[in-house]
Amino acid sequence: MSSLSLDLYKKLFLSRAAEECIMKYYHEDDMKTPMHMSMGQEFIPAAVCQALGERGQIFTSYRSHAPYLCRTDDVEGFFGEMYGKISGPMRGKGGSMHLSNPDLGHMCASAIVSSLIPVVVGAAWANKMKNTDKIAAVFFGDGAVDEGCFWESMNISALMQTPALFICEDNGLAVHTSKRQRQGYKNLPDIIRHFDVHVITSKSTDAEEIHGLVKEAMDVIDKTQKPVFMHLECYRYLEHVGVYEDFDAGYREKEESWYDSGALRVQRQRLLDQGMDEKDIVQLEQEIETRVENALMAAKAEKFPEDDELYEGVFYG
Amino acid sequence: MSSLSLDLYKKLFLSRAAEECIMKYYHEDDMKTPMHMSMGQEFIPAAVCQALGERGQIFTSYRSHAPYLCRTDDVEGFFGEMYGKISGPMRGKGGSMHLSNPDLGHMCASAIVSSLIPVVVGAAWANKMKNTDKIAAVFFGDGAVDEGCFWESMNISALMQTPALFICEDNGLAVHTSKRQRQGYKNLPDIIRHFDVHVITSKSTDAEEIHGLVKEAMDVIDKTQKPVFMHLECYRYLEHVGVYEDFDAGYREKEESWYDSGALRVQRQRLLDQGMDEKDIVQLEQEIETRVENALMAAKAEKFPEDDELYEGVFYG
Amino acid sequence: MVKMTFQDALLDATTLEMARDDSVFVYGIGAPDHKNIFGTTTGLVEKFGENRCLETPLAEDSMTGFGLGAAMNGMRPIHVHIRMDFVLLAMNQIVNMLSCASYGSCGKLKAPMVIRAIIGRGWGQGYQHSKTLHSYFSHIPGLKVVLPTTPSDAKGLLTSAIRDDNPVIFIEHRWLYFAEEDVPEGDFSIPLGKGKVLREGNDLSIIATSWMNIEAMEAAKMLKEYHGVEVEIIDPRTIAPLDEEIILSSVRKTGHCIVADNDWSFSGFGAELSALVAEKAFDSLKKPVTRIGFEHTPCPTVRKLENAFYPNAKTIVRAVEEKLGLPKSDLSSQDLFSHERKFKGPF
Amino acid sequence: MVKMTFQDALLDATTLEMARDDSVFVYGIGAPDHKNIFGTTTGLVEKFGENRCLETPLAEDSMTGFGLGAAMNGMRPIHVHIRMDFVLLAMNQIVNMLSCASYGSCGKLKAPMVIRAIIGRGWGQGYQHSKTLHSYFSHIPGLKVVLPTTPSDAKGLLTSAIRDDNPVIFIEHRWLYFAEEDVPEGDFSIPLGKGKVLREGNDLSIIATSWMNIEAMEAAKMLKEYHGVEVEIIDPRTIAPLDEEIILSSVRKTGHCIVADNDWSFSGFGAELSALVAEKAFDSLKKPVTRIGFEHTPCPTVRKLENAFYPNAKTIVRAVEEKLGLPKSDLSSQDLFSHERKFKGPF
Ligand SMILES: Cc1ncc(C[n+]2csc(CCOP(=O)(O)OP(=O)(O)O)c2C)c(N)n1
Ligand SMILES: Cc1ncc(C[n+]2csc(CCOP(=O)(O)OP(=O)(O)O)c2C)c(N)n1
Ligand SMILES: [Mg+2]
Ligand SMILES: [Mg+2]
Repeated sequence: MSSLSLDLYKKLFLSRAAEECIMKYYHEDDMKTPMHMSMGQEFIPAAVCQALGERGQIFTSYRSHAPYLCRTDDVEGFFGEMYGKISGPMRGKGGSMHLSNPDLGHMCASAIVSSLIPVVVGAAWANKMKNTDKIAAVFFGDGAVDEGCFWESMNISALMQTPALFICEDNGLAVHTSKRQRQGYKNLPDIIRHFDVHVITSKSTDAEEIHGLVKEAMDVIDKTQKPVFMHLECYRYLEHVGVYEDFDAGYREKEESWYDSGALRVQRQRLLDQGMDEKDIVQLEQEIETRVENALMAAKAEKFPEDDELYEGVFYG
Repeated sequence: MSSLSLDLYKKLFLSRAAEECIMKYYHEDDMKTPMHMSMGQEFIPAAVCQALGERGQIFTSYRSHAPYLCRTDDVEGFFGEMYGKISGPMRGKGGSMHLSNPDLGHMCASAIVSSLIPVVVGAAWANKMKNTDKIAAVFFGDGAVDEGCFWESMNISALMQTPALFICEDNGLAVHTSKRQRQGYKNLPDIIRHFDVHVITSKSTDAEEIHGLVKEAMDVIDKTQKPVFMHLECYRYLEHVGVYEDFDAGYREKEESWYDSGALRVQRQRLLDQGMDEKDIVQLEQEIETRVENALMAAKAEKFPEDDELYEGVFYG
Repeated sequence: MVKMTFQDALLDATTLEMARDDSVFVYGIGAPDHKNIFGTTTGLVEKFGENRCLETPLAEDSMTGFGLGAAMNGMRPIHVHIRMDFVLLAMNQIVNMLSCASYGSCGKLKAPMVIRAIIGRGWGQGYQHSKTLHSYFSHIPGLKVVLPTTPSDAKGLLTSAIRDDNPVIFIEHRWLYFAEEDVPEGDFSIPLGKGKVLREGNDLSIIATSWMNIEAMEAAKMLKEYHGVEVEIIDPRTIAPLDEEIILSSVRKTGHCIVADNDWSFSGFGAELSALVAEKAFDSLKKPVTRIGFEHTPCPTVRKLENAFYPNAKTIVRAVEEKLGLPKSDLSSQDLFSHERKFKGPF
Repeated sequence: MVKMTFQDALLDATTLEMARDDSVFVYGIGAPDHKNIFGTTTGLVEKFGENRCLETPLAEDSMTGFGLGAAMNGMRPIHVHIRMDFVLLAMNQIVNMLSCASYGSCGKLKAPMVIRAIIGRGWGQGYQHSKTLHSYFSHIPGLKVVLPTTPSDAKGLLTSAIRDDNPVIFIEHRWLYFAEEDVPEGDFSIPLGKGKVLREGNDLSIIATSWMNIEAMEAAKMLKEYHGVEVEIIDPRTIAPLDEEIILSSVRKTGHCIVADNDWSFSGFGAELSALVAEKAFDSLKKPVTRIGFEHTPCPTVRKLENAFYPNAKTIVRAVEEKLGLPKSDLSSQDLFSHERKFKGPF
């Protein structure tokens, strides 16, 4: 069995297990932070973070559970932040929408749609100027591309050849609004191809396939310093914000095909096909689940920040 | 000789004569308003305003001398505004950058690049809702398309099918900066074609040819209510702001071909070819020049607004 | 009169105006979806059709310009933003364009547009979902700015805002949405530019905006209970144009003033209120004006720090006690408002 | 010391910092063109190369985000805007992103970015090219805001702004560009957050920002000449963080205060100054604070109305006369500053 396959599965399972744990405890109302769940979309951050490894500087939207966990593996800090405790990387000041842990490669998150897209252009440009091997990558949705700053950023990045990785997680929805209600064009990647940007698209939910595409993107970046735009289709399992399904709200149908081709299922089958024992997989899963549950419990038990921390970090240093 | 040809020539000549008159008197420093001259680009507003006629609701940038004169024929008000006198349509409050005369179809101008593009989307939408026969048209430059709101507006207009006329006067420059230094793509119209917008392009300086294209645009709007994006190449004769040439500044070459194919020359020749007498043309030209010079002199002689007008119009009504 | 919540009152005003004038329309991200902007746009699509309650792309800047253009051509747009923070994307259109559309045409064009922006707090909003920013708009000539506190005011002022021929920024605190009171039925408007005495008293004037009026009312109860002090509470409601007279006459009567603005204090609207009172009621003031506002930091997410960030009724009680030289009362038994217990009244 | 104009001083500071620290770079619309932002970026391309003095597309919003990203990754960007009005396009990046980049990473990331914005007037700028808006920035925690008045301050404060690890909004009035004085050569910095006594006097304190300091200095001369009155002029220079002490001690000494802010008064930074003084120097004030600012209208284009729009030295003289109960002096022979003496348009 390939270590890549296993690593990807670990990331996928970790994200899923962490969010299932949130679903289990959220009703207690101790995690007072609005949850935008990654569930269903984990294969994209898992693949991206796996491929970028230590080179990745990750910038995300409010929908950042999976990117955070896949990049940092910091389940303990993650739950610390969900509970607003001092064990969170931001000591509770950020919560679910603002995960930031630059030391571990998850730079920051923004709850203003599309606002980190230009930031990553600048971050990538600095990497180019400073000749680092870092790759700045930003996750955003199909709603973010409606905003002018997405287009400005495509132009700037193409013009300046800033080696940024733009990852559009296209789940077809902005909150409850479909692309059809928001977009006056048919095919976004076809438009972006007119910019001096390398474009990669996929409809696959196979993390390993996406991983290969990210490796292609990294190759382009390393060889040409060209920005890369990845348009990746996916499906949001739950409501926009919150831990429940909301198919009864009527704004969309539940599409079973996305569950049938779910990345966890695909990747687990791959491990089996590669000869891994079912019981080893189960054991691995249990270990992860235990780790997640322990991290959540530890966060519950942690301290809140002192009131005088309010003023810490307003100015740097 | 066709009345269209003559009308176009009158508009072209009026704009040119008015700006030449500005050049003649500007040094006196009584027109205290920054002049962004239309010189060299007049064929576009002349054609657009001729074609739209009374149906046209014109929105412009600070570079609006020719659009204003071609739409309103109001030379007297024009110079009133240049001199900041009460005979200006804005009684001096607007100056060269803010010409507005909604009663005569020149709605308003904005000195913030690209900022009227979305406004015209809304204006066109209102026309559609109210079933008027007005056509809202906005003039903007190749610099304006760098701004995010241009892209947002293309999307919104395509999505909502607002029957707006977008006129990009592409003179290749934003102040002193060429497109190459600002744009990370090769061909703008090819990109816009991906939106649900009708695209028309031209490199011609022949006002009559452009007039035909605008008629085509109007046809599309009338038949389909689809927005139309016209990309028209042109050449700025003078410095970005001010009344002089600045080829010595070194940021661009003087390109003689644009002068050889200058719209006034082309259109004058057309009148001759159509059998109009040289001396009738000269007489017409002299009449226009006299009218322009008289308007300027009248503006000089007019009153400034009273200080208490300062507060008029802050709120409507 | 009929009992209505604040959000019902907003919906009522909107529905009535849309029925009265078919140039009125509502649009914004989420306006017609099933959550209906906290229920303030419910039923509009069904009653008035898809062209009068519009979903939009995510493009706050251009959609503001869109409203301006529609307004210039005779429509009366209401643009809704579910968070004030998103309005920052539209500052160019609001400040450079909308505010001076009339001035910029020498009074010939009008821009009758309402921008509804929701402010608020709680439950992990954090520093990107908690801004108020009314001072930004009140600073700009040509804009009117309204912050209603009660359901009746919400209805009456929104009606006037929609009918006004000028741009109006209409700011709603989401915790107020659950307030309930008797609201006049049918056609009902309150003129913009008129403040309101929310509570009469002779000992001290509190000038409060938006949610801070609720905290002030709570504080007033405690102050009466513990000290027999009667504070007067003034809600300007419209901050631009501002009803100076109602503020100044209260301060002239009481000789004491506390400003409780629902925002950061420094360089905010609270500064305007404090400056106004000290400049124009100088001789009546027995003590300097006290300003109360948010702590001068970005808003943290965790509830504990959020509670430290926002001032509340206790903050006001303490400020009054200090100003009047009263001993500190024991407030430990006083329960502060928490939005988990939805808010009913006092209005 | 060497004689330098304000714009030379800005260029000097920039050049020295770029030489000292190769993470510093300048960018903005027109930064490297032959007009060089009024000569404040002259020679930077030649000295430091095209990657350190960059032209940009017209995209104020994203280019601000660009700077933030570069700053997070160790660069020190200086983003230049030839008009403050254009910064309104970037409010989202400044207020929602840049101001809280450090807070939003629990103090781990830093955003050492300078945003230079030119304000000013004259020669037909009109309502879309004349805004100041410093109150907007000073209102937001996490931003520093600087408005230098003299060439030395321009150099010293820009140096500090570039070296600061936080975002600094640096606001330059274009009429100041022609001011000339002796400026320290070489490495020279002035700490942010320290005000300056521009003129000493015992009779009245004028707290002025940016260009209004020049008008105040002119007024001081007239007041001395006509009335023998000695006003003290305080230039806060940095308005966030604000040097409260220098302001308060002046007012405590003189007992009188006029605030002359280079902006609209209502809800502006002038309100903060007025409120501050009245709140914290209450007992020293013999009369209420007077606020001077622009007329509360969009700025008209024609010179005559523009002159009525902007306050000037005479406005200040009249305010002082009124406050001190002095007769109105005959100012008809006094020539007001006119930028034509230095400056011929276009732009
Ligand atoms: C500038 C801005 N406008 C509006 C919102 C409100 N909002 C939050 S999430 C969201 C939808 C974004 O959709 P998309 O970019 O596709 O991301 P997804 O939630 O699907 O991951 C909206 C409109 C916001 N946060 N920021
Ligand atoms: C938002 C904004 N940014 C910058 C400027 C400064 N500026 C004035 S004109 C101009 C160039 C615009 O070029 P283009 O759109 O091509 O119009 P042209 O002048 O060529 O007609 C710039 C950058 C501005 N007015 N508005
Ligand atoms: Mg989406
Ligand atoms: Mg151009």
